Amino acid sequence: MREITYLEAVKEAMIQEMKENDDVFIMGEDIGIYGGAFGVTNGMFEEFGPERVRNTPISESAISGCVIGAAVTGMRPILELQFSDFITIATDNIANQAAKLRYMFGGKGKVPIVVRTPGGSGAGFAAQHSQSLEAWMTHIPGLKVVQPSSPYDAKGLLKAAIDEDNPVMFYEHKLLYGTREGVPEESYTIPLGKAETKKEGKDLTIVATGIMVQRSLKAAELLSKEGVNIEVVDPRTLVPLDKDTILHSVKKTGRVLIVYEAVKRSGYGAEIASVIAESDVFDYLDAPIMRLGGEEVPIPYNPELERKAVPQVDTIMDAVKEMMI
Amino acid sequence: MREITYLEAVKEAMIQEMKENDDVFIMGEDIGIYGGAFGVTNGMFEEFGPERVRNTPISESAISGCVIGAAVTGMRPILELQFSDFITIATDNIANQAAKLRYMFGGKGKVPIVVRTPGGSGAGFAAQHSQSLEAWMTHIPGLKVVQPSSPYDAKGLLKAAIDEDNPVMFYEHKLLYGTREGVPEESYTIPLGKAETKKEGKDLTIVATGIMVQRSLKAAELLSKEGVNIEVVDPRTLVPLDKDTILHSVKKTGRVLIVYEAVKRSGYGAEIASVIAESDVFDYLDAPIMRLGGEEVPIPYNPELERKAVPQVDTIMDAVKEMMI
Amino acid sequence: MARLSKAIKDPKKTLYQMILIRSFEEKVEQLFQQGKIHGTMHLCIGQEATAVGVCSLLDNQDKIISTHRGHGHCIAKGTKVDRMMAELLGKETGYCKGKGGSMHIADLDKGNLGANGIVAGGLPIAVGAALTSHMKNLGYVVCCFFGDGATNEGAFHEALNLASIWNLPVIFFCENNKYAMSGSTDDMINIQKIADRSKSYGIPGITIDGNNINEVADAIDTAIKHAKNNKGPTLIEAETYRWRGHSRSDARKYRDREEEKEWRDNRDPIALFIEQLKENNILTDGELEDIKKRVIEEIEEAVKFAEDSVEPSINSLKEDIYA
Amino acid sequence: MARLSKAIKDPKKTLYQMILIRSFEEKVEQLFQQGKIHGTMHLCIGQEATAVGVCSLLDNQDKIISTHRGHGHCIAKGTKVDRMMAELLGKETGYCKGKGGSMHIADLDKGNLGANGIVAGGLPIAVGAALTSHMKNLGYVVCCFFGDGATNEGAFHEALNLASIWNLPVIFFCENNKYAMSGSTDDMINIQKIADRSKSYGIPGITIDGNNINEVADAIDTAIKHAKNNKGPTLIEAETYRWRGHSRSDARKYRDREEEKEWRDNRDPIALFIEQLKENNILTDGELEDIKKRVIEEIEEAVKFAEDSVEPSINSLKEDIYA
Ligand SMILES: Cc1ncc(C[n+]2csc(CCOP(=O)(O)OP(=O)(O)O)c2C)c(N)n1
Ligand SMILES: Cc1ncc(C[n+]2csc(CCOP(=O)(O)OP(=O)(O)O)c2C)c(N)n1
Ligand SMILES: [Mg+2]
Ligand SMILES: [Mg+2]
Repeated sequence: MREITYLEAVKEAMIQEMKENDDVFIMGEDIGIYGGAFGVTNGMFEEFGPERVRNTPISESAISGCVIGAAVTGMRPILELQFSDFITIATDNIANQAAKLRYMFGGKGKVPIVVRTPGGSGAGFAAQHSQSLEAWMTHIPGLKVVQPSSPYDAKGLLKAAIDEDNPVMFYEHKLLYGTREGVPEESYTIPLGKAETKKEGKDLTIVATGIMVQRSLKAAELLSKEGVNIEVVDPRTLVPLDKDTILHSVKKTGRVLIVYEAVKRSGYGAEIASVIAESDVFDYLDAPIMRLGGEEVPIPYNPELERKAVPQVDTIMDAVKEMMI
Repeated sequence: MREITYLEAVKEAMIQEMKENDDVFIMGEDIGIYGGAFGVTNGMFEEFGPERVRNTPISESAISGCVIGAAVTGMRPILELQFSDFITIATDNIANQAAKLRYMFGGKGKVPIVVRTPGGSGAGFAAQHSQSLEAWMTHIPGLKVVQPSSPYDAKGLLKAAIDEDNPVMFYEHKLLYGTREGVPEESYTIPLGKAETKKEGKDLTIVATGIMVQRSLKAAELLSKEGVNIEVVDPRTLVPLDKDTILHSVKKTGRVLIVYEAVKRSGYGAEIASVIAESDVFDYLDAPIMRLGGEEVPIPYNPELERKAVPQVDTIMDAVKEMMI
Repeated sequence: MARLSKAIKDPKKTLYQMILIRSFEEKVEQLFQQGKIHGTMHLCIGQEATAVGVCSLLDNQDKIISTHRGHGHCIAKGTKVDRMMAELLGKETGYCKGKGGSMHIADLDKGNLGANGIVAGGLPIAVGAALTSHMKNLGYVVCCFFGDGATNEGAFHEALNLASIWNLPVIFFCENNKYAMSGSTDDMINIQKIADRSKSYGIPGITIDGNNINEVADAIDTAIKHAKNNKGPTLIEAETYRWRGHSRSDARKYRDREEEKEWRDNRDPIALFIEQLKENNILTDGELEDIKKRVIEEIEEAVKFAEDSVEPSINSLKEDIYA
Repeated sequence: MARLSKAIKDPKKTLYQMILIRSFEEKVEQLFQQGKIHGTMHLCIGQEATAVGVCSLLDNQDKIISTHRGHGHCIAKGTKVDRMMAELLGKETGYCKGKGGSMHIADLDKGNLGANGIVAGGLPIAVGAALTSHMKNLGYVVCCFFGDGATNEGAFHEALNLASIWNLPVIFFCENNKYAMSGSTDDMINIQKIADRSKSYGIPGITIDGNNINEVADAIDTAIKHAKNNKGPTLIEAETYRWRGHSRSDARKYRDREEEKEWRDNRDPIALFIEQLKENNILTDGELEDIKKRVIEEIEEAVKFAEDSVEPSINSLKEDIYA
């Protein structure tokens, strides 16, 4: 199978959906001729023109509300939010409007929007452009939340998100954009709410999200040389969460480490840990449920500090080893 | 000791601080002659005048940023955010500016602001005016988060919050405003980061926040008649969290139920549960750590549905009983 | 003799709707005082000319977006008072099955995209609804209601800018009732005419007497034509007044009784319109009585319908979240 | 003969600062290309007249708030290039101890309340800083820089409204460089002059040639007096142009090379000022050479300082969060 990057996979999913359905279009800041801050929409303006690739002013509040109005009247908009940190200006529309509209209206109206947005640190953009704030949106009933960790997943999950009749937050990762793997050319769907076991193992389960899936796989590979056999589960969608796959894995291994980039405190890893803690898996646990999340600090600019602010392959390995004692 | 309401306690703390320190002032929507949407500032405009009780236009983004600028240049502003749901429009200032300013500037500048805001359901205000979104702010390094459950605590914690040199989110509760208890007239401080054991017990620990402390105490009272002896711990501040008091209690009882009003998924109860799960208390647990949080629904308007959307005394009792089997 | 707007095609129906709104609101107030409605409510008594003046010129496929003070807009757009009343009583037969209440009534079939509990929350959504009209070439316009207070929110600014640069068929209709809860426009806005804010976006802006329904109809007529001729948005500022407090618990300390009296006695939109119709020999006393009688009956029936309706089932709590 | 602004008290120092900014930015660009600076950067080459024109008229106690494109503002407000460069290299000696980087340089001692990575994020903060001046009667003004793109954010609208109704000593200084990343003002704003947005708030608005430092100085002089005389805020729109792309990875597909050439060749703010000074016999060729030499030395020293400085300790990761 041909290999493409995560970035290309995201783009391809959008292009295929836009070709298939006239109601699908994309709007966002600098997504036109500029191709988007990270280049994801590069070439789409040329292909689909200014009506369906709508370059917007810098006004996150207007554009995040605009997609709602368009969706409820029959369109299926994709919004590219330039950095996931800017959700702070779009929060009202996403959490108070899009998520609740149908419920408030007693089951009338649908809001099929996808908000694509890159999160994460590691690019040297400092505190206001490097956060992983997906936990916020997982707290809001009415939203679905997706966080793909690979090109293959990104394409299939984005198609599912665009096909979805509900608002979906779709968290991409700046550092993943350049990663490559085999991705089918034709359109395919990965259903929302299905986790994937990225690597089988028997000694310990790592539940990892986003870029931490890749780092955990790397850690697992290195650990296997030391005789530790790790299973890596990627929820892929945070809401709805595939509890079964996670619990099943933990039952098998008896140990679980949850790895996520977001600030540890109140990150989505806390929800995953809690779901495990309150389940019947409790009786199978050989060690406390552990989390490895981002430090409780804003993301610093200095590259070495920035690296230390979130889990890396070595810190994942350390955490596993500590649990295996 | 004279009894006053939670609302009066909050007001008294503000008045005492404003008398003591000219740098302290309050701003917010309709806090002037109107006295605030819930009447908390009633009479303060008359007492302190329009310069120190600043009525603002409806512009949460301007006012939440304005307090930051005032704070960093030497004032100690209190912002009343009319409903805690409107944090959605102030998120950028709180999470991206106030919380991070000092860190981004390498340890320069302080942002002594207190954002007071009422959360919670039960008043018939429906989906956009009834949320409990405190978990969002607990995720952001640089903020402190306080959630008083009684008049006495409200007064002492608010003084501590105003004296604090860092941004503090101070979550009040609409339904608590009318509750009364003995509160000293003189000014006093309850340090941030200190939990309180509101009731001693030996069979099970309830860690409850906000209004759920009162409901849990009521449930504990009723359960004691059935021979179940509950300990109720109120963290009072969510950030920093007094882990010691919580863990100590859970070690003693061997069982823990975490009760909170916010939507269960990704609410702060998940963080509390995780902190317990990953601690050495693990070995003392006789039952899985359980959470009782709000249902995964927007808050509905119908009073009976609204009641069912969040934990009540009866559902707390049910949850305890299930854990005691 | 008072000039009647040519845009008002059916003056008696128009009057009837204004009276229906007033009676609805008075009944809601009463039920609230009797403890039959809980939560809060924002009455539009005194502002009936804007709601009716606007909506009477809109087609069924044209859309509105309303506010927390939205009962009048709903009724004027054709939403039925019985199911509205049922919603206020939290009943299953309500427009939102009892889940939304006063601040969230919507009737998508009638082009009513809903009230909104967030001040200025509706404006960006209205722009999006207009975008659909444009992209799918549907030919409808969207009229977005909001208050004077909402014009100080950032969402107002961003929405008008976006609608302007994309030249969308949306009408921004500001009901300037001089107060946003307690904040008066005099204190909160440093210009005389909110309509002048249109100048930041290069769109037409006009200030009208919102209690004279003829002015409302004329202005909205022009704005609709403007939008339907692909000329983009308009900002209309209609000066009006809410007779009641902001919501249930408002002692109205921020304004004086003289001012209230002036608006009630001399600028009542319904009394003014009746006078104009009579002057123009369009309405007889008998017809007026008939209208009033019909309204009273309709409201009584609505209350009966609402009171007789069942509460939503507890199971419904977890329904209607996802499509 | 070109008119020089009387408000510019020390023309040679002014010119020196402009050249210092240009050289700083050119050096930053070079270091970036060499991989010595990571992350991103937004250069203000071509916009030196606004930064220097504004700040040269501010006292030490007057405050500025800057943007993502903020190096020029910093330097003009007296922040030292060595510690700035150290910050860009992420060093412990940097203004933010390596934690902030280009987008967050602040120097509170010099009245520089910091750059901001959020477009329009600085405006409400500036209003608050002006509120302190007002409440404590400190007599300082706050000048808030922002771009044309920022004027489409809600925060712009809300901040100007609040500053206006409270009559605060703040100057809103818009550097209109025709583009916000890729969005041109022609596409994103439907009026000719951003300064006209002042009309929504009842404050003075003026559009000037931001590449003519004399116009900048005159406008800011008037605005400072206005503010210090308790007359409230002013909106100044300064037309200018960024010579480089928005940030490191910008192919500038959204604008044409002719336009770039025109601004570079005929509207270079430094060249224009030099010409004016020479015409007025204030600057000799020798003096100009001296200035350039001094600047080169200063920049070289700054780079050396930065490169010689140590990295922040790993422990510092968790420091400086709470006061
Ligand atoms: C974002 C937000 N801020 C504050 C409120 C509280 N609130 C509800 S209505 C209102 C006043 C609105 O004033 P205006 O826009 O003039 O409408 P009016 O009530 O006069 O019809 C306020 C402050 C809210 N609902 N949403
Ligand atoms: C709220 C927000 N939205 C988007 C961005 C991304 N961004 C950074 S600078 C910029 C363009 C700003 O344009 P303008 O205000 O004109 O300033 P200029 O870059 O031209 O100096 C954008 C879109 C951001 N940093 N913050
Ligand atoms: Mg109003
Ligand atoms: Mg610009």
